[in-house]
Amino acid sequence: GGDTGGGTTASEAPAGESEGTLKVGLAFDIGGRGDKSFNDAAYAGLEKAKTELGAEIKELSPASDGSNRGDLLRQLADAGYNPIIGVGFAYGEDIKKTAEEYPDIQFAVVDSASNAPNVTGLLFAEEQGSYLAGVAAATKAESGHVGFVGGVENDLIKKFEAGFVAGVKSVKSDIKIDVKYLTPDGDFSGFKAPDKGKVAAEKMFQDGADIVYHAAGDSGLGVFQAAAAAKKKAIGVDSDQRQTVKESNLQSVIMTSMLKRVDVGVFEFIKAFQGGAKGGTNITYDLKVDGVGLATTGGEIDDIKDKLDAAKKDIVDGKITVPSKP
Amino acid sequence: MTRVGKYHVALVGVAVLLLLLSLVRLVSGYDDITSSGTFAAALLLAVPIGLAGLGGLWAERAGVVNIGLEGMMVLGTWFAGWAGYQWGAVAALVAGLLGGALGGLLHAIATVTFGVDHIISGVAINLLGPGVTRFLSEVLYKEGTQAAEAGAGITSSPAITSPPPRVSLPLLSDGPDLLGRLESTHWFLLSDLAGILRGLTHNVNMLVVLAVLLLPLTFFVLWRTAFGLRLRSAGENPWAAESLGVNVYLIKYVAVVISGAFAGLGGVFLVFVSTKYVEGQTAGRGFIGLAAMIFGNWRPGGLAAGAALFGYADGLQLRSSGAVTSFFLFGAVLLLIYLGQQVRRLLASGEPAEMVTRGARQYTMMAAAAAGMVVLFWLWLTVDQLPNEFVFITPHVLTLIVLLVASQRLRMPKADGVSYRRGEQH
Amino acid sequence: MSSDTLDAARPAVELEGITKRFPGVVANHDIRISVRQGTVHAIVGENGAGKSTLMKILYGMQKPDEGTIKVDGKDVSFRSPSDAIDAGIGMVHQHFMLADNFTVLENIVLGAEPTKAGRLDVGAATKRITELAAAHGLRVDPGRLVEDLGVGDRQRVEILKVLYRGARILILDEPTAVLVPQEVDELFQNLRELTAEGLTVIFISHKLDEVLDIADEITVIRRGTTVASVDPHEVTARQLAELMVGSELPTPETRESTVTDTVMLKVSHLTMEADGHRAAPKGMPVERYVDLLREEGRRLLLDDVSFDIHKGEILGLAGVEGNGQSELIEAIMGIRPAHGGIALGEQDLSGWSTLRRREAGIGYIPEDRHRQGLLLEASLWENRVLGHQTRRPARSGIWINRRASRADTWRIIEDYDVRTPGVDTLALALSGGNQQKLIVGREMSGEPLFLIAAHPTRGVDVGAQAAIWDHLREARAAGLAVLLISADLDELIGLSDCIQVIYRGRLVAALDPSDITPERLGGYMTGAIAGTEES
Amino acid sequence: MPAGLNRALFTVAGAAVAIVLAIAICSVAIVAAGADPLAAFAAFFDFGASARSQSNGIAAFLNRAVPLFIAGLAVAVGFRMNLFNIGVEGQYRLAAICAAYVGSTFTAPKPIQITVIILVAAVVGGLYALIPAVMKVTRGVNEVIATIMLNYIAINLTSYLVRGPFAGQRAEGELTTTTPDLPESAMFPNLNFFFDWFGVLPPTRGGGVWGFLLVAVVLGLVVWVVLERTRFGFDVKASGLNGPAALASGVNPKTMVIAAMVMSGAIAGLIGLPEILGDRGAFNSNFTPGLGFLGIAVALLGRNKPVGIAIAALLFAFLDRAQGALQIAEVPPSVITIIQGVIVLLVVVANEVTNRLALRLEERRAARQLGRNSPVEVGA
Ligand SMILES: Nc1ncnc2c1ncn2[C@@H]1O[C@H](COP(=O)(O)OP(=O)(O)OP(=O)(O)O)[C@@H](O)[C@H]1O
Ligand SMILES: Nc1ncnc2c1ncn2[C@@H]1O[C@H](COP(=O)(O)OP(=O)(O)OP(=O)(O)O)[C@@H](O)[C@H]1O
Ligand SMILES: [Mg+2]
Ligand SMILES: [Mg+2]
Repeated sequence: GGDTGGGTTASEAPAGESEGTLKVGLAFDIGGRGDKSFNDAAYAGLEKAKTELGAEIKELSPASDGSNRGDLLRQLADAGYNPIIGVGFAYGEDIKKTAEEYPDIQFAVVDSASNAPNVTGLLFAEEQGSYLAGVAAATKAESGHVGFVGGVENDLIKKFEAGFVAGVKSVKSDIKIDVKYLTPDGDFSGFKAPDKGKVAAEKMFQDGADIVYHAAGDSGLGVFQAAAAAKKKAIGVDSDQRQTVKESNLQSVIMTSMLKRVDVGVFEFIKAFQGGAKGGTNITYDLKVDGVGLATTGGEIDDIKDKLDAAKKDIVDGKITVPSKP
Repeated sequence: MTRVGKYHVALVGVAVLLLLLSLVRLVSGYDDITSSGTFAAALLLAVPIGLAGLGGLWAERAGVVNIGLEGMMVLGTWFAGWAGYQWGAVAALVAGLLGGALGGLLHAIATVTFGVDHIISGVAINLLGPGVTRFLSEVLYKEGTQAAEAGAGITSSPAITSPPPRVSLPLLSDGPDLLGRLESTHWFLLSDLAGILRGLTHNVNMLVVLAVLLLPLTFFVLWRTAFGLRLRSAGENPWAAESLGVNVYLIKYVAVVISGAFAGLGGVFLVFVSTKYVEGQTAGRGFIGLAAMIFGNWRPGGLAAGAALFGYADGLQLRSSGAVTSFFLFGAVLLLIYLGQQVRRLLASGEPAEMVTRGARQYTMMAAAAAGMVVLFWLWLTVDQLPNEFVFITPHVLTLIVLLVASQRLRMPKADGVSYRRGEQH
Repeated sequence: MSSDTLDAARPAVELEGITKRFPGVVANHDIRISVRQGTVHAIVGENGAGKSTLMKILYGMQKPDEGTIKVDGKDVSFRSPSDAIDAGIGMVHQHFMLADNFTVLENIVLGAEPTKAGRLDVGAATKRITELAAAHGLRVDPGRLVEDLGVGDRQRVEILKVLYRGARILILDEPTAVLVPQEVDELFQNLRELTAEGLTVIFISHKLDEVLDIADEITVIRRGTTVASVDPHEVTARQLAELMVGSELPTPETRESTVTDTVMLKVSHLTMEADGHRAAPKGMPVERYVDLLREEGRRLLLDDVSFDIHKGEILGLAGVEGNGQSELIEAIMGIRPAHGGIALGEQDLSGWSTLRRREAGIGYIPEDRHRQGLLLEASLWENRVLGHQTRRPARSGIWINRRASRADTWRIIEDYDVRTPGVDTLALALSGGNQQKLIVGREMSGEPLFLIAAHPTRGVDVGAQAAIWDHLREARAAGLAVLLISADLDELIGLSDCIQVIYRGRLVAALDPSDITPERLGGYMTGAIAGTEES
Repeated sequence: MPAGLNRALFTVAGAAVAIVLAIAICSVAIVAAGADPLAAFAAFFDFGASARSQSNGIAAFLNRAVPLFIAGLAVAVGFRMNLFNIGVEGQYRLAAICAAYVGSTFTAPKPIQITVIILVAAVVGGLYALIPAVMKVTRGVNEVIATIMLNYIAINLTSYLVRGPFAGQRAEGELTTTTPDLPESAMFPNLNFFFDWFGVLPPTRGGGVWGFLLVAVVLGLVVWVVLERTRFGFDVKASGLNGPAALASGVNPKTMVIAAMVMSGAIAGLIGLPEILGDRGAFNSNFTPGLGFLGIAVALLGRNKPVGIAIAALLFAFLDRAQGALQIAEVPPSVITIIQGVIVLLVVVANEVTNRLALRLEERRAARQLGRNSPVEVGA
């Protein structure tokens, strides 16, 4: 195990000189490009690299069972792409193997730690962003009752839960938090089940919750619907969902969204690579570098901006350490 | 048993079930066991399963096993999403129906015209459904298309433009909402009844009403009309049907296409609930529908019960994972009732001669039931939160248990799954 | 049936130059038949002669390659049975065409349902069926499930199906194969009434006595073509048979007794419950347990059945189908559990598996060869292995000995005159008679001590029939004990050394075949003659 | 025997026609998608320009085929006697996690360690398949529905085990849940020396060409021998072709259901091992799902015979391998699933048609040899 567990942040990424044409390969997680979420955010970063850095890009989606992640990486490597980025923590293991096979190529993996000298781990402090979401929810929830709907009960989503719960409790320790996961780890249908998201959120709203935060992919749509029906609020995830969700009746229930700037991570990595950076470290996109944060579209959290900024400052300054496990 | 007898037994069964649910709610304190919210969720989750099951019923009553329901349902979701975002709910309904029917047509061509094994064809359709829809998404929803502008992605369509209307029962579950008030009093039995009724009548999607109506409609068509008789004859003895001038091929085609349309309708329903097509949203409901149909002994009523079981268990665990442990108590009480009945019978027939012929088997059964009861009761007392994985499988485990208890009374159409060729005797 | 009405009648059906080819077989070749209205017209011919094919053509189930069909003088061309039904033709098939899970009513109205406002009009249908049944003396209960009916009732349902559609021309393809003489008489009575009303009947049977009894005219078909048209008053059964096959008629008589004193099979107190088998409590004798069951009023499929079969003896078991014969066979074979004792020689078999019983020396010619006797989609040599997979020559160790099995299959093919191109041919490519000969050869090849022969010649033509009888007799002479079950009472009387009659699961009479007529035997079988034991 | 040869020839011809038709149908789809079908089909054969990418492609192709083949075998054993073991999916996942966990708890010499792991997998798979078998035999529960339910149960059970009792150590920042790593002695040696023999670069890919391929080949042979040559195989075939006849011939249907189901489950247990022992070295949440369902398609395509299943598995794997190549050629990669589905459908249709033709021919031949086709000339 080449775990180097570095704790540097993006701002410290080393710089160097560029070399020849830049050919960037990127392998998506299941769902692939066009998922309006995680994969698309990564692609946005890649596209930015194309326009701003003049990179030649190639992006591949895996088979629906995800059995060929490693093969995609190798196909990109064999086709001369360097660097190569794997999107999603599921790539961790395959990136490690491929990186060992192709020591001359630089790799990056989103959501997983560096595990080889030529692998950069692009990590996101989802718990920090979720903490802010928790603060916002707890402050806005008059009933003293909020909820969290997770798509799949895996460690990634649990980071969201942990941060959210910590954020809520930081405002009011006796506040009631409902937590529900739609499917267990390994069954990814929880990210694609709006009906289940709706039922779970409906229950929370019926029990008196005012705001429900979701980290449930497409199932979040159901959470928004439940919020709209109950005339309550919801918090989106990953991208600014008040903008990406097209239904106008749902837009208005999205109080804010926890942003996870995978696009920034991908772009910064490519840029750093062009500058000559080498892997072996993790780059954590946290509050400090605005790798995570809250969206302000709609202006619904403008009134508690001070409180949020204070919480953010405490985290950045290290006064608060947000747990990443519930 | 006569028809009246069966009807009465069913009524008594439902009453006992209600009583038990109410008791368990009181004892455990989980109001969600009979809350209107749970039953509304159960209805929402049961409808697509029930529609898939109805699809299975139509096909299998005509002698064609349809394991391809899942694939047809996927086609239904995609086409509903595609038409829905452009032309609204009615178009979504029609397109989803047609999409599913297309899958059914393919199945009919393979199984009826070419005599391909039904399971094989179904498996192929289950491969094709997701493949074709993914392909269509990749072509029609790719970046730069108009659809993508409207919010489509490879894994989802834009939202459908006009969601279907919802209805409530006036007075009782709307407006003054008498049922809702009764429910919130948490009285024994009365509130439970009110909760159930309100859950099934409050703010219900029009498609739910339609779907529920399809059950009696199916019963009427299959068991009360000439067409239904012919259709079922194709599943019981197609050779006899053909020899009486029934066009068995045509009947099978119609049945399987309708079957696909029902599965597609299940898909439409999913799309209506989420207001858009989401890749993978069927999540195996086609298979569950098939299970519900077998569970229901190839009959609409039983099928509805099977779908309701799945919907209820799923709805309950989504709303209140803790309440699921109460079913240990539920099971224990059921076993107690069973034991009580057995003991009463034993005591009633005092003759030793009777006892002898009962044999050891019965005592073993009773002992097992007693042991099971104790274990369940103990579990109920000690476990207060099951790991989520175990909560998720509640409906599946329940189905297995019910099948174990009831399976020997199941009766499938005699020529179900048989490759029928005109003019060839079996 | 008076001859003056016959003469006046005009042809109801005329078949002209009908030719039908199947891949490799010419089933019908230039067939010409004219059936006059209001008569019973019999068609006879050996198996595979093309009778059923011809009838299926007339009923629109198959299209002729050549030839014309005229019904009531008009040229017709049927595309499906419904066209034929419209033309007033109805057919009762060689095998029952009934949906077991449907009621009698549903079976009858299927395809011609009366409807009222979209609904199936059950009331009207019931009325019509009851009227029809009363008019033709065919008792049925329209509400009953067909699976609960006996063969006689089913036959009546089949006929009602045809009458319900208003058929004026009835085709009956071997309707009597499964009926006892009394039921046959009843059927014939019905047919006579029908013809008297002006209906026309085309009747197919292998039982030539019956044919001579009922027919007004007979057409003989051999190898797909009409060879003769005869008047039943002018021929004997023997002549008719010779016309069919062109050879002398065999008789099923056993010549001299070979019965020995050694008991080969001993069946004692065999009892089977209708609603699932429950083992008797330990230590309780079977007789007492059976008494208990009777006291409880349980329905018994086999009720205290006891008999012995000696070495070299053929025991005939007579009975109307559904009286426990199948259950008896399955109990002896160990396919269904039963109470009581079964001993082969000195060995007690009860509790043994089917396989062990077979290995101990029981052979089994099943009543339905397609259901229990053959793997239709497997080769002949594999069918030779079936039931002998644990014995030489089919087995060596855990392996199937393919070479030896093949060789032994060739032996059977030669010894039993199975007409086949080779041992790798699939069983379904053989005609029924040849399939049956293969089964007989297979069951004999294990050198069994005891053989169950259930309807060994059912649906088999006269030539093959004689060959099978010969084989049974030879084996009997060599000491084989045989339990013979047959619906063909001539066969039963001719072959058996002793006849037992089974009625409602009980053995009700033991008869001596040398002084019994089929009619009297039928009396015992139907319970018309009470079970006085004579020997 | 010409009869058998005839049948085989027909089958092959039918399959060829079906594949050509499938390709034609998919070409239409590709054209409709605005891509070039020729480019698409070139992509299937495009294993990259460099020697290394070619050997990687071959390894990816073979490594995909191995589990598919085993899955096909598992399904086929049941199908042979009309037992629809839809539960292969659950059986292999549960077996894989148990085997991976047990294998990680001890260290022994390679042959022993690997054998133990294989045995554990087979036993767990077999036992899990025993449940529906017993339910069918004792209570007559339809095995299709029982195995579908058991699939859901197994999938949830594995995800409980992998994050609960069987969870292993993870590197910091690693989010994939996993069982403990297997010791080196558990890893199955790869077959990369083959490439050396032919003077080709060995694949760099993960574990190279998985050595489990050999186990699969042996398994295929064993299954073939058992099904085609032994008494047990005969009983299976007889039960499948005609249940009542098998019963009357002394085959105990209950034993057969249990035996066939357990054998099917035991084989299913091995499906996950190539991946675990060849590459991953643990069971984790990236473990390939869905092979059980694909196995059904593969078995059907291969007509439930080992050789056919091998060909079908290779075909599926060949198509699956092109996932990346198609995207590089700007063709929607979902055409792979479409081709697979269409081929399964068309091949079975072709099977039916050719079967019928072959039977007809055989009947005709039988009739000709017996001279039954000449009607006698007799005057009326
Ligand atoms: N569907 C078919 N396909 C091929 N050959 C057939 C078909 N039906 C019948 N035959 C052939 O036609 C011949 C005539 O068969 P048919 O069933 O008409 O005989 P049959 O006279 O009714 O015999 P049986 O007395 O046994 O009923 C048979 O030898 C058979 O080989
Ligand atoms: N539907 C069919 N399709 C193909 N072949 C058939 C069909 N029906 C009958 N045959 C052929 O007819 C022949 C005999 O048919 P059947 O089973 O009716 O035997 P049978 O008339 O009882 O035999 P036999 O003439 O030897 O007494 C066989 O060669 C069989 O292949
Ligand atoms: Mg015949
Ligand atoms: Mg016939």
